Amino acid sequence: MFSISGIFITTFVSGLVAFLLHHSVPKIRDWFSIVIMGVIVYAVWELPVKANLLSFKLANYNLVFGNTEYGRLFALIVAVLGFFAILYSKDFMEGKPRLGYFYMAFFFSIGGMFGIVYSQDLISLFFFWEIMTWSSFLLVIYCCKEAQKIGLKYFVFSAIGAYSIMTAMVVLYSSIGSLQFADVFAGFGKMDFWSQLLVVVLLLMGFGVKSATMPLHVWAPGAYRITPSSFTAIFSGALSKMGIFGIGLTLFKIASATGFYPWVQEILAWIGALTALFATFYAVFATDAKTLLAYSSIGQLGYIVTGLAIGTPLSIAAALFLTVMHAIFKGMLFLATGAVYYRTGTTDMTKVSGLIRKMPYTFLTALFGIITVSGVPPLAGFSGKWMLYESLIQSNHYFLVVVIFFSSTAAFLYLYRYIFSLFLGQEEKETENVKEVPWLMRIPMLLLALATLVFGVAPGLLLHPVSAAMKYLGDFGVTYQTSVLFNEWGNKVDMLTVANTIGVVFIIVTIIITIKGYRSTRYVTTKDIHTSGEVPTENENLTYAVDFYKPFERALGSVLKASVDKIYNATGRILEQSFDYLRYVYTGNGQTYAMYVVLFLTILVVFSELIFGIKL
Amino acid sequence: MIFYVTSILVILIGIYAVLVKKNLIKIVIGLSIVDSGVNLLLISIGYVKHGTAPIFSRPDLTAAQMVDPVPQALVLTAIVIGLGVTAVALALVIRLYDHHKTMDINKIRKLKW
Amino acid sequence: MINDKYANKIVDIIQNFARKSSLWVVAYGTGCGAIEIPPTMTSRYDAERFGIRGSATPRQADVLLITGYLSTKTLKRVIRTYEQMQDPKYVIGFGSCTINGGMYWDSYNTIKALDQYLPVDVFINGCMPRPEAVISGFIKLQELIKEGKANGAQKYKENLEWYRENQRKVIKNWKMPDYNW
Amino acid sequence: MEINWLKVLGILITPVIAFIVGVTYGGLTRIITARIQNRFGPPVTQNFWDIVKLYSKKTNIQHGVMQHLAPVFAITASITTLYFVPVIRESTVFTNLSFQGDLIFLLYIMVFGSLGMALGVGQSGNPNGAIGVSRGLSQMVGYEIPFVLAIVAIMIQFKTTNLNDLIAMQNNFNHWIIFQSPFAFLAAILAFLGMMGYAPFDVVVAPAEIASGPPSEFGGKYLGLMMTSRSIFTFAKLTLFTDIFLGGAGDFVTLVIKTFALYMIPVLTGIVNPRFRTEQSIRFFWAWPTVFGILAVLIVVW
Amino acid sequence: MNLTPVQFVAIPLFAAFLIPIVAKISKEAVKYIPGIVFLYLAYVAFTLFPKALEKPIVEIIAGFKPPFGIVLYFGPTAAFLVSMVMVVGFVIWLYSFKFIIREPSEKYYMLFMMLITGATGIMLTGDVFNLFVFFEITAIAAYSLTAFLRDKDGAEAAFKYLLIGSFSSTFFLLAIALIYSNTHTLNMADLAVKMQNVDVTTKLFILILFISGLGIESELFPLNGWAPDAYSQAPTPVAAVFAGIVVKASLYALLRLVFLMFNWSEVFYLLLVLGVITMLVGEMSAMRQHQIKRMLAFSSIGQMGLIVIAFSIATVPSLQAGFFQMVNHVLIKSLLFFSAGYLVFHSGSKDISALDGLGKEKPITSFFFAFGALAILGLPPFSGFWGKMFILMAAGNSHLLLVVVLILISGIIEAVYYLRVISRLYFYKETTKEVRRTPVSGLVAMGILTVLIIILGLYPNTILAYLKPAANDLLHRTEYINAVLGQIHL
Repeated sequence: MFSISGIFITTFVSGLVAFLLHHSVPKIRDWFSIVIMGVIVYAVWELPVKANLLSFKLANYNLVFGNTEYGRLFALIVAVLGFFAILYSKDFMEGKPRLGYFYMAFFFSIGGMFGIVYSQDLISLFFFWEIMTWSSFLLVIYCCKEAQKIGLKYFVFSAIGAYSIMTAMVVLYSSIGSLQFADVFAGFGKMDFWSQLLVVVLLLMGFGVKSATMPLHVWAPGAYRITPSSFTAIFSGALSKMGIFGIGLTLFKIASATGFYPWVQEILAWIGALTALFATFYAVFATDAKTLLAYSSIGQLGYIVTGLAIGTPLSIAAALFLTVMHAIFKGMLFLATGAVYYRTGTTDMTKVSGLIRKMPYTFLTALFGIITVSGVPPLAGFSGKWMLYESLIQSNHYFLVVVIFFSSTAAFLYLYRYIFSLFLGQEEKETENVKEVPWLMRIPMLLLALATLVFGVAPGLLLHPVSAAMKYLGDFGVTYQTSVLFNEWGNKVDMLTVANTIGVVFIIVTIIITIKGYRSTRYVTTKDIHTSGEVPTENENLTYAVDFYKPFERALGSVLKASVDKIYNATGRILEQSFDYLRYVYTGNGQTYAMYVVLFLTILVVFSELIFGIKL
Repeated sequence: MIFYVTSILVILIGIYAVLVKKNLIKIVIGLSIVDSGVNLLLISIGYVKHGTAPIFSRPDLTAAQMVDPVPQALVLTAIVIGLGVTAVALALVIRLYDHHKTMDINKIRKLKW
Repeated sequence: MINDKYANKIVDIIQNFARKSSLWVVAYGTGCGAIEIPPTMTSRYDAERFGIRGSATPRQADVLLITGYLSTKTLKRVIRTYEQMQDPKYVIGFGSCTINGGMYWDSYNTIKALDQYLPVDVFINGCMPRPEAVISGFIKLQELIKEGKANGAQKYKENLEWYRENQRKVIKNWKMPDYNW
Repeated sequence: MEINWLKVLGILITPVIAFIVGVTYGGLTRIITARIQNRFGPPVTQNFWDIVKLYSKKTNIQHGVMQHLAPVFAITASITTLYFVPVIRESTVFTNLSFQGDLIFLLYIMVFGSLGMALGVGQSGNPNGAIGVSRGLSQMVGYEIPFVLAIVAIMIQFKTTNLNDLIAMQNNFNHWIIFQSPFAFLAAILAFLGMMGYAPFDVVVAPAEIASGPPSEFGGKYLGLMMTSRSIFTFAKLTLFTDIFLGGAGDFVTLVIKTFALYMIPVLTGIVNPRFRTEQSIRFFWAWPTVFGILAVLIVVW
Repeated sequence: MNLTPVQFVAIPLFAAFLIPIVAKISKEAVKYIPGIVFLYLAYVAFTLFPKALEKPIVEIIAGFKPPFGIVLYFGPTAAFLVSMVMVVGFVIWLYSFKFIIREPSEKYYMLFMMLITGATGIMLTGDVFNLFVFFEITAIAAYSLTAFLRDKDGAEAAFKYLLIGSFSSTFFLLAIALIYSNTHTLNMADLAVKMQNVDVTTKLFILILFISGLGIESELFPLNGWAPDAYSQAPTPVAAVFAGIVVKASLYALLRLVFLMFNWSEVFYLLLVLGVITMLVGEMSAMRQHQIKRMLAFSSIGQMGLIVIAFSIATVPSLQAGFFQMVNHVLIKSLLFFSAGYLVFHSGSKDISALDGLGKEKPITSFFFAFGALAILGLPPFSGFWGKMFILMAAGNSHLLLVVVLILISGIIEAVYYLRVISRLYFYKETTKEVRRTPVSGLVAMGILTVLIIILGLYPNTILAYLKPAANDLLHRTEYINAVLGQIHL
């Protein structure tokens, strides 16, 4: 019943059907998509775990698809997040143009991701990788004219990534003769050193583009900002995880037998950590909420990359745990930002403020989101961070842990700014009539928020599939109980005790402070604040939103000025300019062309010895 | 040998005309000269000194005494083709002159880059 | 619930003692008297002995000190500051200007009698009152608080209409939000 | 499940003790400050009466639910931190829950309160408050580096992340980490200055600049709760530092001596110093304290 | 009637001469003649295909046995290419049906049929001089078609084409002269045998002449000055004909001659370098083009470079890949030219900047263009993906990693300029103009191509099975020689 081909066909065909429905009966288009996504979630859940579920020969290559525990983890992320996003899309996307196109690209990218996680050979992985790339590209350029440049950048970088993978595949195929995972894993060790190194570097580069690892991240902020929020949740939550998926495969299934493996690990870990650090800095100074979240995503993915690169059982567990968590909380945050956009029409943090009383549910989601991102207990972000730090310390990466910790602390800055600028602060007149978003948009957000709480109290629930996935990656075992985390020195954190303590204290104190002086406590508006006796007028701007972290910026000084983006842009410009000069070869004069012909002939004749080795 | 040298010279003269002359008609003439040069070369390949036409007009003729008939056939075809090309070229030149009112190839450079 | 009355009384005594021994002054220097505050607070006279401390915002303050003459323009700000303070709150009129206008008795733009606009608990005489006088004024206030008699805020609440009328008379562009008790 | 009533007792009274000690320390601080400034100073109970007065305010205002909950977040964090720090070494009553958590957990739970406070401040809508939060968070980024370096150095050196293990290893005077790893202590104590927020690192509350910053819209019971939380938190932090660097305490007298000695470092520094600007403060932490931290780690590694 | 390969040459030629006569009677009827011809010939091609796979069909014209007579060689390669030409020709005819509205349309169809005659002749003939003749037929038809619109630019483009084309034929003829003077034979199979005895210098000179001559029509880099002009100024279906038929035919001729006579590794190396340069120059020049058809022309040059690379690697998989990419290029570039034709037609300007907002105005045509663009970038599940993949894998197997990288880089450049056009079509301007329809015949033509692209993309095995014999046929000359001359041991 639930076969892999079934999942593929359902996804891709419903993409087309949704497109057609949009042009015939647009009313049922949304519900159709929701139902289909629901079915797909169920199918992914029920799909048996088996390494070879479907294989056939296409174009001289054996294509194999199978469901591994590792792939299943990612497939579930994609499916569940996809379901939530599509549930959210119904109201969010209502009335926007080109909805058929939107749904089609949406389903195609989801299908592409399924293909990636289920593929058991590099050809089909690459095949679906490209499908995912172009369909997500279509969604990046979906909105407007401004998106075009960003989309192009996204595509170019994706292409660079994909083509690195392709080159690696070419090298692998020429030395192993097969691209099935089983053969590649087995045959990789027999290749010569330089090919091995080349393949590993190319693969990491290719997957690193999708996981927005510096210095290949420059596409991400723009692309995340410009896509419709319901897809950005997927984009950041699931699509970027495909890079992580690939890095995991590369490190543990392909490269682990090589001699340079520790070096690769070390360098990659540092790249991840520096990604986290710089992305956090950029996030702190972003003014657009979605740009901020985009940089935050880059940073979080940096942690995951570091975790994977370290390669101890605990760090892998941390990385995979954070992978799931990142999908959840970045999904939440992007959905919440989308909700703000839905009601106010902007995500510029200097323009919106004080939405908490108008959009309490959205605020709640955002609050849970930022607590999870920041890794503060008792929500689930903590468990992941804890495991990451412990594993880093115990594998003697002293300075790495400091860098990670530092960026994690700096993350508080942008997280606070995010929630402060959008939801807290002055209630402005422009947002007077803002209402909470419809229920269909609230439900996904709130469910995700609930998940962070559940996994926070009982990280073991999530560690169960994670450790199963780790079994696929290698002989990694990690100790855990439903709510207790252990590090490799045997120290532990009991999340249940923590949650209980925090919960009990919090509730008791809340009750006390609410009852005490309940009647005498009154609510005043945010205009009624201490302003040295002055009465603020309606138009007076009392929100502190511009240059929020100016002192920090001054403290950082010139660190911020370094930008790879500028280098890339300059390179692009110079290349394009030189291409422009190149085409002046075609002068438009027939005689010149004829001259080229004669010259070509002459050169061949004159240099015949050089070219053919025969003297004429 | 003289045939070869002459024909190559003719070809080179034609190419010179095509590459250097600015007038469209001269270029077309150049093309024709090149054609003629090539035809000359072809003919001279099949030429046998003091040979006769490749027809068994006398019973004592052997194949060695006749010139090679194949190049002649080729040249016939080539001449026809050359004629066709020249015709098309001249037609185009007329058309170009209609549009541009000039015969200078340097001034007919709207399509470039 | 043995004896509500006594229990309340004990609580009242403790609360009043606490209020008395912790007087946070919102620093609002209206007139020339503000210059007397620094010596009062610093080492020579050290008002902190009595639990008197400055506070930056009216939200946390207990005492509003009107240090000297009060122009009509400043009055509006003072009223707002006073209304932003949390109950129980006290006003100390500082110097003769707050009592009868002092040397500004015929000025067109200062107010003459502060207690027409705000409920003053304690007036401190002098032009200027020396720090000793200021401290004695505070001690007087503390005594009143201890006895539960410093109920200026209560008075203000009850006679709000009257105070408002007076305030509106002097303040021309009255654009104040309503004070919802 | 068998309930250890001694533990329950400890859980109930530890916050009370912490509060009393914290409040008393606060009073003492004010007296000491006054004496240094050639004043008499308030009575030692002054902070206590301040808090009682704040609780007994007749009216309170709030700008919304987050402001209402902000002090609750703060005190939750303080009390939870306290529970996970062993107050008295090897005592059943006063080790509370410290076996259930470790140092990294403590690092994070300590932020919980600040985060909650920051949210409340945000909702109060006062720009001064937001500026204060911005400064506070920036400064936190500053002092977190040396602190983490110090903690990492210690964790690597003793191969544990649990405080009880750390204390157990410092069973003798000359095993105290302050002597074993002096650079870690230096880094940590400099970070501690920033954490406590006394001058020269008091950019957050800076009363004359930004009207006391974050708490500027808090009054009455909310401010009272915040002050309570601060007292408890001070004690918790002091105990934590004592546990890490001074070998913990076997009884309350030792605890009080050690914590008071530690406490005096920021207080005395604060009295004699003016205020940094935020960026100066951040840069200060990134200069020498970080170098000390790196030295500490390097020494451990070799 | 007996189905023989000669029909591929004879019937179009016949049709070409029939058309002016029929035009006297009915102008409408003329339009249908090419369609019928293509349908019939496609039928013939597909019927003969399996036979050709079993054993190459060698047809002797006028009863002279080779090497004296003229032969038509219908091997797997030729069968494959001819079938491709017939299918594409049919689609192009379908598209022209409503597109060529300019009179005299019968001349268009006549020239078109002439061109097809020449192209199939090039693919089938086993005689070098015949090759030349067919080559010239193709060329003259192509010059005329370029100038078919009788406008200023068309004439200019056609003249340049003619100028360079004449060089091409001159070189070719010179080469034939040299060959004949040295071997006294013109049969290609016979030549392959006899050329071995010719001294190496002469051989080299012949080779150089061939490469220069045929390279001009195959759009190799320094020789392709005519291509952008001709593509952009010829009527749209003609551009598709150039990209899909003329260029492919001449490339086939070049490859056939090289594989038969000059089987040296240096030649392939030279071709590889030329291919890479052509590809890069083509793609780079296309980047900043202002006119859409010119951009497509340069893209076409780039694609030809890619195909030349594939062939010059000269292994069975690489030839297979080259053929596959040929098919891709024919299908996709025709689709792009077709859709661009209507877009240009409706926007009234050849400039890319005039395309803003046409996505709304002409949804279906724009969709086809976008589809083609995605396909030509080598994105799955379109056929371009497999073509590129096969070439890369083949290059990798021959350890040409640098070539792989360069191909991929050119792919990125390609992406940039194609996606810019898509952006312009859909996102630059929100027009509210009403939808303007494209004629059904055009849509059907594009639809057929689209379906073929998808089918090949999802299931490349469809034609892959036929490509291997084709590759073998081209790569191993022994079979060719044996088939034509009987068993001769080299």
